[in-house]
Amino acid sequence: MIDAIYNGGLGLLSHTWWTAAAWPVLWILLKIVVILAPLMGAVAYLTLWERKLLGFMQVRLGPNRVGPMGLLQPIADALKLLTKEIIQPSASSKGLFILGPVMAIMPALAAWVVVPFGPEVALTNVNVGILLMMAITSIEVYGVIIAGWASNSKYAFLGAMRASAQMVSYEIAMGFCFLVVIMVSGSMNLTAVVTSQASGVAASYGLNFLSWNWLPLLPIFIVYLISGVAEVNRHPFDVVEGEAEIVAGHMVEYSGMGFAIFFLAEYASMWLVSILAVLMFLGGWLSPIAALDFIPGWIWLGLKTFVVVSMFIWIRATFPRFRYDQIMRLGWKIFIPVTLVWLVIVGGWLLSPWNIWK
Amino acid sequence: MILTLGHFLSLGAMLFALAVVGIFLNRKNLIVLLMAIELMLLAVNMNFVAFSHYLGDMHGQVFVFFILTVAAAESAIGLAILVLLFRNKSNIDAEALDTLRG
Amino acid sequence: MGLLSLAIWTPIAFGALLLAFGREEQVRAVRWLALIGALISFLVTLPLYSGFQTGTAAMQFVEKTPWIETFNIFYHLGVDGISFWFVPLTAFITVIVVIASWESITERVNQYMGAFLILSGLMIGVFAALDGMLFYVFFEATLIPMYLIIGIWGGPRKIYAAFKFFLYTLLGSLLTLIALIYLYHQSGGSFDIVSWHKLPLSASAQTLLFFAFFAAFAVKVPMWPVHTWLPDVHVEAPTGGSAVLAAIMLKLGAYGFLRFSMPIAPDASREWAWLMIALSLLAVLYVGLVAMVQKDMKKLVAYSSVAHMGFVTLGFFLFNDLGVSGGLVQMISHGFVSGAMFLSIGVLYDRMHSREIADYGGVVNTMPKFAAFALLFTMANSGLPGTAGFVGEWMVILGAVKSNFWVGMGAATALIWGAAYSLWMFKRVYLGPVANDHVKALQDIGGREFFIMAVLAVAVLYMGLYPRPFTDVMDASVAELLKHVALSKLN
Amino acid sequence: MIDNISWLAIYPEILLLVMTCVIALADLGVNSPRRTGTYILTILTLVVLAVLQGVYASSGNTFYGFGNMVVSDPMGNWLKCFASVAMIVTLIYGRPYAADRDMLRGGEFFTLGLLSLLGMFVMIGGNNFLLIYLGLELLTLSGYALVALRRDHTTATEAAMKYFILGAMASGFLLYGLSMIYGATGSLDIGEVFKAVNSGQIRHQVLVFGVVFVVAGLAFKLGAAPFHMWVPDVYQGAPTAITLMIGGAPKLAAFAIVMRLLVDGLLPLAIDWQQMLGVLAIASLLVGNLAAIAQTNLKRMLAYSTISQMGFVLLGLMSGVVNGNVDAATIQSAYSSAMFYVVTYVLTTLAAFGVILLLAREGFESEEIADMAGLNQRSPLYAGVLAICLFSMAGIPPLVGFYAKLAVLQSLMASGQGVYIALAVFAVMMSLIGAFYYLRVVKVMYFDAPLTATRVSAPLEVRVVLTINGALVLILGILPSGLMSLCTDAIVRSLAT
Amino acid sequence: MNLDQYLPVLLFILVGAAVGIIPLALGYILGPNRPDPQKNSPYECGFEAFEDARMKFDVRYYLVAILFILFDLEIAFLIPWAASLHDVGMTGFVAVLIFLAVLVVGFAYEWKKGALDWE
Repeated sequence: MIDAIYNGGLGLLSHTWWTAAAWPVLWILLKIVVILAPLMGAVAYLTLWERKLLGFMQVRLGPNRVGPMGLLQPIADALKLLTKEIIQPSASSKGLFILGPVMAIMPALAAWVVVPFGPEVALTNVNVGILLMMAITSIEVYGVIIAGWASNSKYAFLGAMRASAQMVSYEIAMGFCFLVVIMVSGSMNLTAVVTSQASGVAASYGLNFLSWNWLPLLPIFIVYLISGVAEVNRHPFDVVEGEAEIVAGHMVEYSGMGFAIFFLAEYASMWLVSILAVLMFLGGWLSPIAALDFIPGWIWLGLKTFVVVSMFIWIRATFPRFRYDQIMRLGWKIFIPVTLVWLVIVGGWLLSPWNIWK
Repeated sequence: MILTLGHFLSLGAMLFALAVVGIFLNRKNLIVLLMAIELMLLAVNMNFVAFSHYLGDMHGQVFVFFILTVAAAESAIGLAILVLLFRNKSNIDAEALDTLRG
Repeated sequence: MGLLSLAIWTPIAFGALLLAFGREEQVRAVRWLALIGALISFLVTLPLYSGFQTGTAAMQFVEKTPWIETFNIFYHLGVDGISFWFVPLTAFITVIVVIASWESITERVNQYMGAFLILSGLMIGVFAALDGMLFYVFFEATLIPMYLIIGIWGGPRKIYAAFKFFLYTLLGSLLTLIALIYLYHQSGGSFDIVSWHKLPLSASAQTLLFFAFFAAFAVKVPMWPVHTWLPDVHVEAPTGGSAVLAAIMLKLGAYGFLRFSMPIAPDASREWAWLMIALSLLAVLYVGLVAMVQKDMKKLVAYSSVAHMGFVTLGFFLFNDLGVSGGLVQMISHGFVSGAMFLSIGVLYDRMHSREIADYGGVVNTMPKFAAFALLFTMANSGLPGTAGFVGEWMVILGAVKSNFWVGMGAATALIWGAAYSLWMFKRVYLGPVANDHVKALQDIGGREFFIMAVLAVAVLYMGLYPRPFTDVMDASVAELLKHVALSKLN
Repeated sequence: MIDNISWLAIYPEILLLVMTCVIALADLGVNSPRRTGTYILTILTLVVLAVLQGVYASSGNTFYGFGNMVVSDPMGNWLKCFASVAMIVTLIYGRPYAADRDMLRGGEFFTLGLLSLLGMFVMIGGNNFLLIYLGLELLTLSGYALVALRRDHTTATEAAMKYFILGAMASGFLLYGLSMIYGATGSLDIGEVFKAVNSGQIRHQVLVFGVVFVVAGLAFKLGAAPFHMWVPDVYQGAPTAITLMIGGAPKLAAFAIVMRLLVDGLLPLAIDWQQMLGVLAIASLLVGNLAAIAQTNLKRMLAYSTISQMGFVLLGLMSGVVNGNVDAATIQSAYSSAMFYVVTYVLTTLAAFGVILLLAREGFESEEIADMAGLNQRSPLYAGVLAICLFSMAGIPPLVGFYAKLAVLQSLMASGQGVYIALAVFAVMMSLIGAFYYLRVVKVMYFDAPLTATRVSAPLEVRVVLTINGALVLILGILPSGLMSLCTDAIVRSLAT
Repeated sequence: MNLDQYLPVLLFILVGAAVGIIPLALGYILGPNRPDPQKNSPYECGFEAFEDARMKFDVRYYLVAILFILFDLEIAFLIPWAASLHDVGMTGFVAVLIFLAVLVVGFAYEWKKGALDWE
């Protein structure tokens, strides 16, 4: 059906020479909108869900005034921020000051281009998916550092330095996690990563969820999750914007929409990190047990991702904030050695007769 | 328009020339110099990748891999020296490198 | 190890030993060791004379072992009648210099003595080398000790003089190096000087080679107009340095003409003989005039050296028997005479610390013994019959007259000049009333100085009265050389 | 799997790498500021390496490993052997100096030294553009860090910055040239490149375009004019021990890559690169010698003298092929003369800097020419050693530098070409100028009165090695045959395969 | 060259940027714009900002950046290996072990040197 629409569109517009080129572009844009629209919705409502869940965990109600059960709260927030003044500090660098938030949100969204939502359902199914993902998400650091530099404020600068140092530190641990996943699935293609989890001893008994990577790669999974939290500067690794220390970190000078975009970027990144966790370790769109195969894959994917995201919030509600030196110590002195060792172990395992990923 | 080897080589040459010009004409900031050096290596990478692709020979791409690594190590050392220089001279102008002369 | 090797390496070994010897405290030991070394070095050259066969032009005492295989360079030694005399002469002068410097040198004695001994070995090496590269190595290596001798123990403008000496001579010899390498390739990869003699060469190649050699040897001789370094160096060098320089080092250049320029490029030599003769005559006449107006004794003797060496080159390029042997005899006699002259000046300088002629006068009154020797040497220097100086000059003049009367006339006038400036200097310095209190306070020479003077005087007189032993040795080689030079190498 | 011969070809490199790692880690446990333990371990490693390489080299075998990526041939092995020895000597000379200036803290002096040696090994043993490049970078990266080792020293960091910028640019040039050659020939393997170029089917312009950049890059690395700008600044600015480390042994490696790239790889293009080398040589001789005269800083003067010496090396390298005729004998004599030149140059440089290092006391650098005043009175031995070195550099017989110049001039003259002979005459005239400034230093040492009466003191091993080093300059001058035929033999064997 | 697959990447990046820019532009249009010097001054705790905020910063941040470059590159090196581990087999594994061993030496070195310490 989709092909028919595509061809129809192509036929409809292929009258002049440029439309033959323009239609595929339009088509892709269409698909991007199809991905982005729900994503933006999910981001918006994640803020609400976070507040609701936190409220629940702290035995209070959370937002409940705007709309039924507060469901219109995100829209109200958006409208409020939209009408607030964007203060541009006089000492700041004008161009960079605007570029900061853009650089923050752009990669957080663009990375979705390689995310598969089901078998063969991805905007583009490139062979180097994970690599591309790493490449695009690395750009996020630029948003932070540019914002901090452009603000020309000590808090912002310090926050940006901290944030970027933290992000790059955890990116290494994350990179190792990716590496291990690539090793076991033998491919950088995210679809292949998911499908490689569909088979295995446990899966042949119908217990698919035991064949997913999270179990054999449990340490890596845990490292990935924690690094993911640190990577998006969430609690308990949010010392970079720790209100008590350096106010809002690199975002301190931003107001109105500038601030909102950083916020959007953070939540979009959360979703991204979660869905990656699901794809790499939790079987993506695969159903946990064979008996539940009838439920469509995208539902499983959504469900799992939702659980992981909720876990982020849960962690926030549970743990106290880390000190900065503890954060760096965890990243460099614990995660990197652990992942290095696991890399070697998994490598040996793969070459041994007990390889379970053949 | 079909991209031929010539296009890539021209791009490489242009980048390279820009880098050389950047190194020689830049009298202000050493960071720009470091960037020009990186640009130079990227120009070379462009060449290697283009050749590698058109020759159907993987070695060129492997080379690029190594160049990237070395470029990273190089910029790490370059920046380290820059930091030292800044700490010693409180200045990172290329023109300020004038203690040694003759 | 052959005799020649022994002659070369004994002084070098002693010199190295002295250098390693250490510091100022052991000055006496150092002096004695130096003397012993010099004496032994001289003694090992004596068997050469007894073993030398006259009447043959062949190389004798030949030693030949591969040295640098890559370039086919050999450690190839040997002497013939042309080079023979310079071996003992060098060793002899070294002994004299060591004794002469006994007390006048007080600082860094071991280095001074060591440098002279090493220099002596190197110079013997130059005369004995039959391999082009070996020759060059020795030739150049002499620069280092001489440079240091002038620079360390020299006079007030020693640095200027040392640099001038070094760079002038280096400039010339570097061109020679090119010539040697060129010959190496022309001869198909050989540095053998004797085989080069037989190498056919085109006229243009010969001309280029001739001038390349000229560059090195003319500077060293020194010929007019590249002689300007010599007076400066002589004035500034310590007495021993001047003596060795005048007595031996200048001969290296003249020897080079005989060994390289003439036999290797005979056609060019003949073609350009007029130039050489002209330059030599200029040296003899013009430089003689210059010498006359000098106020500094050493400078005067230095210019006279230039003039005397002019006789040598003049003789060589006459291409006749008398001229060439005359030149050779002149070289040897000049070795004694100029050495003696400089040592005499050194004797005065040690006492007065002045070389200005004007500062002296009537020295004969206070130093009669010394004045007697000085008179003898001055006469020899001006070429009076009966002294060594006469023989060579006379032979050269005869040779010159034989080939061209006017050349001979020119050369003969030089004798008059020589007499004039030498004797005038003698008159001003030694004769007349005692000029001042300093002269009045002069002490006559002691035993050590007397010994040196006596030995030199004997040599000067012996050579002047009975030059046969010297010429006998040369005859065959000179004849052979002339025969060789007469043949064209072209076609 | 990888065959045994491949491993055999790189055993020394493996050993060096392992030992570097071991020393780096072992040094973490050393607390003494003089790092005696690290020092001894390093020297031991280097001695073993030198011996090992010597054994490899004297076996005279050539073998290729890892699919022709690496080559172990007599030329390379000798150069590696000499490089190891040079590094030993450098470390011995440099340690007291470095210790006085608190440069040993952290042990990087040794580990970076070893790493740069590893870089040299890889450069020398590389038979592939990639390997050569990696070796080169390993060497130069260590070099940058070494120059900046005195972190609080303004001139050192400035020198490091200049070295870095120009060095990186040189790498860029070299790489750009290599990429062009790769594109033209379709291979990174030097043997393959040679075959491709030799087939004559390659577009000449592309190749020449590449060669221009390669030569420029190599000229940078060798420090030949007009790409010499970094040399004086780095020589002067870097701590003297480091100057020696980057001015000594690496020249051997630079020579090796010139041989590998230009001769092994691009010999059929000799007629093109020769001219460039010729121009570089003339420029180097001119710039080096003329600029050296004006210097008052001894290190800077030696830097300019290095430039002029490199001019001679280039002359040797360019004289191998005459009119595009590849003749085995000419090639051998030319390249062996260049090799001999480089080896003896390193030997002489080591001793010269050794003396400077020795004289430098704590807080006093002794790098002005005037600081040498009256050295002969203070220490005849060291004055003698330095004088020997300077005379050798000036090319006065019977010192080894003379034979180096002789060999080069000889190979120039062998061509019989008027241009070459003219070049030889030019080179000779330039070395006359060179003699002037070398003599000036000798003059200061011997003729001037000392400014200080301090006795020169040094650890025993420094004195012994320095004496041997100086004596070698003289002994090799008197008996140069062995080293010369070694070089010839190495070149002959290496070119034969 | 076949870059079709990457066209969506490019477009998505552009769209991502647009998602950042458009709301910002809207914010500028819709929001009020009443600057005053107090409001526009950099945020400080109650006093005027008296020096440029782009000050010297702790060298450790810089160290982290350099270490990151090196480690990230090493990951980049390992990625192709990881993807083809099945093909390169034991030889490749051993090679990577050697590679990692050198890396670990470096890591241990900087650890012991205190490059990873923050207090």
